[in-house]
Amino acid sequence: MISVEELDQIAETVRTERAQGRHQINVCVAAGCLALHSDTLKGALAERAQSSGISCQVRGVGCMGLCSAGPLVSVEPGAILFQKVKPEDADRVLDSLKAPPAKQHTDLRQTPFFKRQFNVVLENSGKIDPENIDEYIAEGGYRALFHALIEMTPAEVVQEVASSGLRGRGGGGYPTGLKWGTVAKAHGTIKYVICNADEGDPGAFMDRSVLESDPHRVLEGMTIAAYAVGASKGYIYVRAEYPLAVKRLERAIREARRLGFLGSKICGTTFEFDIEIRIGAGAFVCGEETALIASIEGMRGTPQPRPPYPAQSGLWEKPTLINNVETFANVPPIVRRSGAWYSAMGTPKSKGTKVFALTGQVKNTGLIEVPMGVTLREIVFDIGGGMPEGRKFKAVQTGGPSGGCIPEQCLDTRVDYESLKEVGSIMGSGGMIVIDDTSCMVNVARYFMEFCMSESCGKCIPCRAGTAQMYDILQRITRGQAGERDLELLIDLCDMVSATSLCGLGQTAPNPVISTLRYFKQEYLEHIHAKRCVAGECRMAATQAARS
Amino acid sequence: MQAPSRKPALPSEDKRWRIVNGTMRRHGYARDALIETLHTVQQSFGYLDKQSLKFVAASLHVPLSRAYGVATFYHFFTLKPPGKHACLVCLGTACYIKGAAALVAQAEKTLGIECGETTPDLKASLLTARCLGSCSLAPLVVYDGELIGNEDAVHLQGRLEGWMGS
Amino acid sequence: MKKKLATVWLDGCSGCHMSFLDMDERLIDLAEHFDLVYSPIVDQKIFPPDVDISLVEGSVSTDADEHKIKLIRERTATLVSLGDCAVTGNVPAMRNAFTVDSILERAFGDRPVTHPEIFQGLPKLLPRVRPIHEVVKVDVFVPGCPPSADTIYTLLRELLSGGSVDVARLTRFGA
Amino acid sequence: MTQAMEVKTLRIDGVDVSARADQTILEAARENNIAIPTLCHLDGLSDVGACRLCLVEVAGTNRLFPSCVTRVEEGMQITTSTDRLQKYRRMTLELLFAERNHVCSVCVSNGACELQALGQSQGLTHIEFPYRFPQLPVDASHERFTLDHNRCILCTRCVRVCGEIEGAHTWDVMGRGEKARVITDLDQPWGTSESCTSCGKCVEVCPTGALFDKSDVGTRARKHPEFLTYLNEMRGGQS
Repeated sequence: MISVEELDQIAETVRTERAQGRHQINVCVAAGCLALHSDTLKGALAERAQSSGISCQVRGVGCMGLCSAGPLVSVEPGAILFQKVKPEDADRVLDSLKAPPAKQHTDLRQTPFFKRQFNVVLENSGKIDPENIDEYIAEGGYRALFHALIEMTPAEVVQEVASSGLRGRGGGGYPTGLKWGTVAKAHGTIKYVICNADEGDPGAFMDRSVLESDPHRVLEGMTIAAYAVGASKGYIYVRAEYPLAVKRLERAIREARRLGFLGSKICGTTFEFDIEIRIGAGAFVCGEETALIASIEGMRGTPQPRPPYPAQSGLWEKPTLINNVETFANVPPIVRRSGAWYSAMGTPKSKGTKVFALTGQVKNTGLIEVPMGVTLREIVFDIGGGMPEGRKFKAVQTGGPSGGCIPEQCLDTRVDYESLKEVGSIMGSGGMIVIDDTSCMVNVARYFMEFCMSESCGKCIPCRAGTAQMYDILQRITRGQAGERDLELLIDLCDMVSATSLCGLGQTAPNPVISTLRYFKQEYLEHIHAKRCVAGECRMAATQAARS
Repeated sequence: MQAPSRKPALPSEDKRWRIVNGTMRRHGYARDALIETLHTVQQSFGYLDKQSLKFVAASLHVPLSRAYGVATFYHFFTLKPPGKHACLVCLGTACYIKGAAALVAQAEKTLGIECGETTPDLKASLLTARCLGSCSLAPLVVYDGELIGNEDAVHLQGRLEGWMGS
Repeated sequence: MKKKLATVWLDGCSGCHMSFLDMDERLIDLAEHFDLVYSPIVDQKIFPPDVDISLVEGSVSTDADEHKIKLIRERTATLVSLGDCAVTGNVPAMRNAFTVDSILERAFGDRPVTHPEIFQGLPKLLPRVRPIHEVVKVDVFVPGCPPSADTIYTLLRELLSGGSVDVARLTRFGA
Repeated sequence: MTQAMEVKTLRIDGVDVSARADQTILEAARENNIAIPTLCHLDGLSDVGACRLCLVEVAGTNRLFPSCVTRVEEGMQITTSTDRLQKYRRMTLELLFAERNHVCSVCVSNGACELQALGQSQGLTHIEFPYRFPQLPVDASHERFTLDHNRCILCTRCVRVCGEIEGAHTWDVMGRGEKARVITDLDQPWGTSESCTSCGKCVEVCPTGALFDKSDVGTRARKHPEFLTYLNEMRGGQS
């Protein structure tokens, strides 16, 4: 068990080491750069440094954000960032410790990609070694937990989170404080906290990055939540596709237990809480709360009708708090600094910052964090650097299979829950995919419908059979086999499936169709009447008889 | 109330069954350990066959049909033995926008099988993923666990032909 | 003036026509209001223009059926899908889960063909049997296998008087 | 049941009704002779809210509520049959008819099928959606019963009755989405099932001809799910 003084001591030790003037070479070892063999690079750098007698510390750190330029290496002090570094570049990186860096390595952090961002959730990402709890502590980690457990009552913690205006970052945008309050007030002595790390939206990797780059932040957030709602057991439900995140979480949990941040008598109080990891097995629908609970219980991940809500009757029919990774990751800074500090950022209804995975046909792809309220144009054209040479912007897709495609004329839309909904998309978990004029929008709709159809659990009829019919229709349209009647049926199905499906997956499955019909109806009509795909993506079978 | 539970005997001398049993023991043979246990079976044996499903179901007191229902609900589990090599094409949105469909088509052509299948000589399996979360490297293919970003059809074909020739 | 009535037999068992004939003495009543201008039970070989009501039995299974139903649609004011084969595909559509080749092989594969020329000019099976409304627009649907004589009579009387027919009250799939 | 169960008053289709606080909208409606179509619901089994036919409108929200699992609340104003609801119900049924191969004319349950009857009562005369014609097997391996996947609508009544009433849990659902199918044990031929007691409850509760008794072939097989209410009463459960 650890005291505040010892916490200070750990932080001090880390800082002293850093202050000794030794350079630090930080190599990104999050999944993106790791896939480009940054672990080999890290080894090469360490080896070269040793053999040439250069005194420096080579560390693996979490995601630095600009994944398209990976593998990334940063040198501290000096905040110099090297991009696309190969093992044979080791000498060049080490040279920069002696002399100012070569011209081609101008400080990328002064570019719009970094300057336009504001980091809360990602404040430690790319700066600390995710496999070393001391480094998290050195950045002020676990202070919030001490503060909450020793100086605040559970009700005060709920109040602080409520006053921050934080809303669920998994996509729904339900006020986090309200949810916590409901679970806190729910009857029962046994309660659970679940962290939803089943990041299922294709094109989204925010949660993965947070878990891989700063896992303790999530554990701390969950533990504070458990204290606030009165839970003693927590689960993190992680996708099986994220083995590295699982590995780092396992290590983080072990370290947190060792220092008494998990287990019994946390921070010297009577509070008890522990966390278990549950690995998903590949089912998008398990991102839905009740399906996720069924999956933790070892069952098929089929959703249940709500009410009762998990806050009243969730895991094993006990009151259960479910938040996603990014939501929990926001909690420590809110408790540490105050809800008022957090709510000063963002728009009147959407507070704080949001992490996005910016990908697709845009120059700078990677992970970004911006204050709520920036426009999509700023994200795509300033931070993202606009389109690659010769490409023309067509739409930006947000919200994954539950979201929509936002066209050029709506690019000045501000990023907040309500504004994105108004233009026919949703905030979602944070996937943001830029689409250019080589993509057919009907085909994009077909892609998402295929996704929903095969991810439908099959329990309720509208989602199971409705998405299959919608997919068939979209398939006929992209093949030039559809008639006017098909379009009418498609529109009817959009309405019916969203109004009658049992869970969020079905209710939002028509969204990609609805939004592309809203902004790109001409493309649908051209496929149907002229048997023509303006993007040149669809192969038309003109001879097939169309339905009357 | 459950009667004192009898545990079925391990199906064979194979040491891997002890690993499977270890997972179940760690979870106190609770029914909710089904998915965790199936993960262990798949890690140990490469796939879930009927014998292992029967063993796990009996050990955890889960009805056979429920065990089978769970095993087939989740994409991650496979009931067929996998090939010696595995090619996994990511079909996430970013990969799709950047041409993953053409990669799938090339892989299907080269291996002569469809997604989700294994070649008859068990040399290679062709799989797809919903999203691997490395979208900046789109399109993405994983060859036997090795992640290759910005993949193109020519390189993919070469890689797969290498497997089939070996 | 009498209305022009046609009845058509596509891919079906002719049961709907049997049901039509089962109207018995009521046929005489109907004959006062209708001219039967085209039907399997009359001699007319060419589907005439300006037909008021066409009762179509059977599904669209061959290229000839498809050609025929399009012509009938052009020349008919009120097209009635009569019976389950026309409305749902019914029994003829049970082959849709299989390919045409595998069906022909199953039916004729092991028979020696002594006069292959007899196959020439036969209508070609479409890959998929379809209900009529998947090919042309249909005005009234009358499910049933077959729809009863009462149903057909009530329907024709209603159509004659220009009223709308609540078919679901009279019949259902499989009736 | 405790005697002092709270009573709620609400309005269904303009009729003032009262119901116990633990009752569902469906129960309250049926006690007052207000018909709401259902398919996956069956008196005596747990409710899953899956078929969406019993959705009703509640004043004050645009959301639709499955009446089989939604508890009554004080002052609720419920409408069970608007144009919108009727349209959705018809579409739901059409989706079912188009999903698999329902050929009423050759079905053992013709004339005794809940899907067929609902189709008629909801005014269906044809299916707008193209039929999907999947290729599905028939399992006739059991000595007394047959399972025809072509006629299965995945209501899961068989799964529930087998697990909840018979206690065998022979049935479950495998796969997901449009590929989901009911199975016995490890998706093996029914006749080889180790857990099946051949009690026939699944057959009696099946709303279509997907599960039928071989001796009923050629007849219009009536199902008798009423035994459920009786069994539950005798076991001391709620009606």
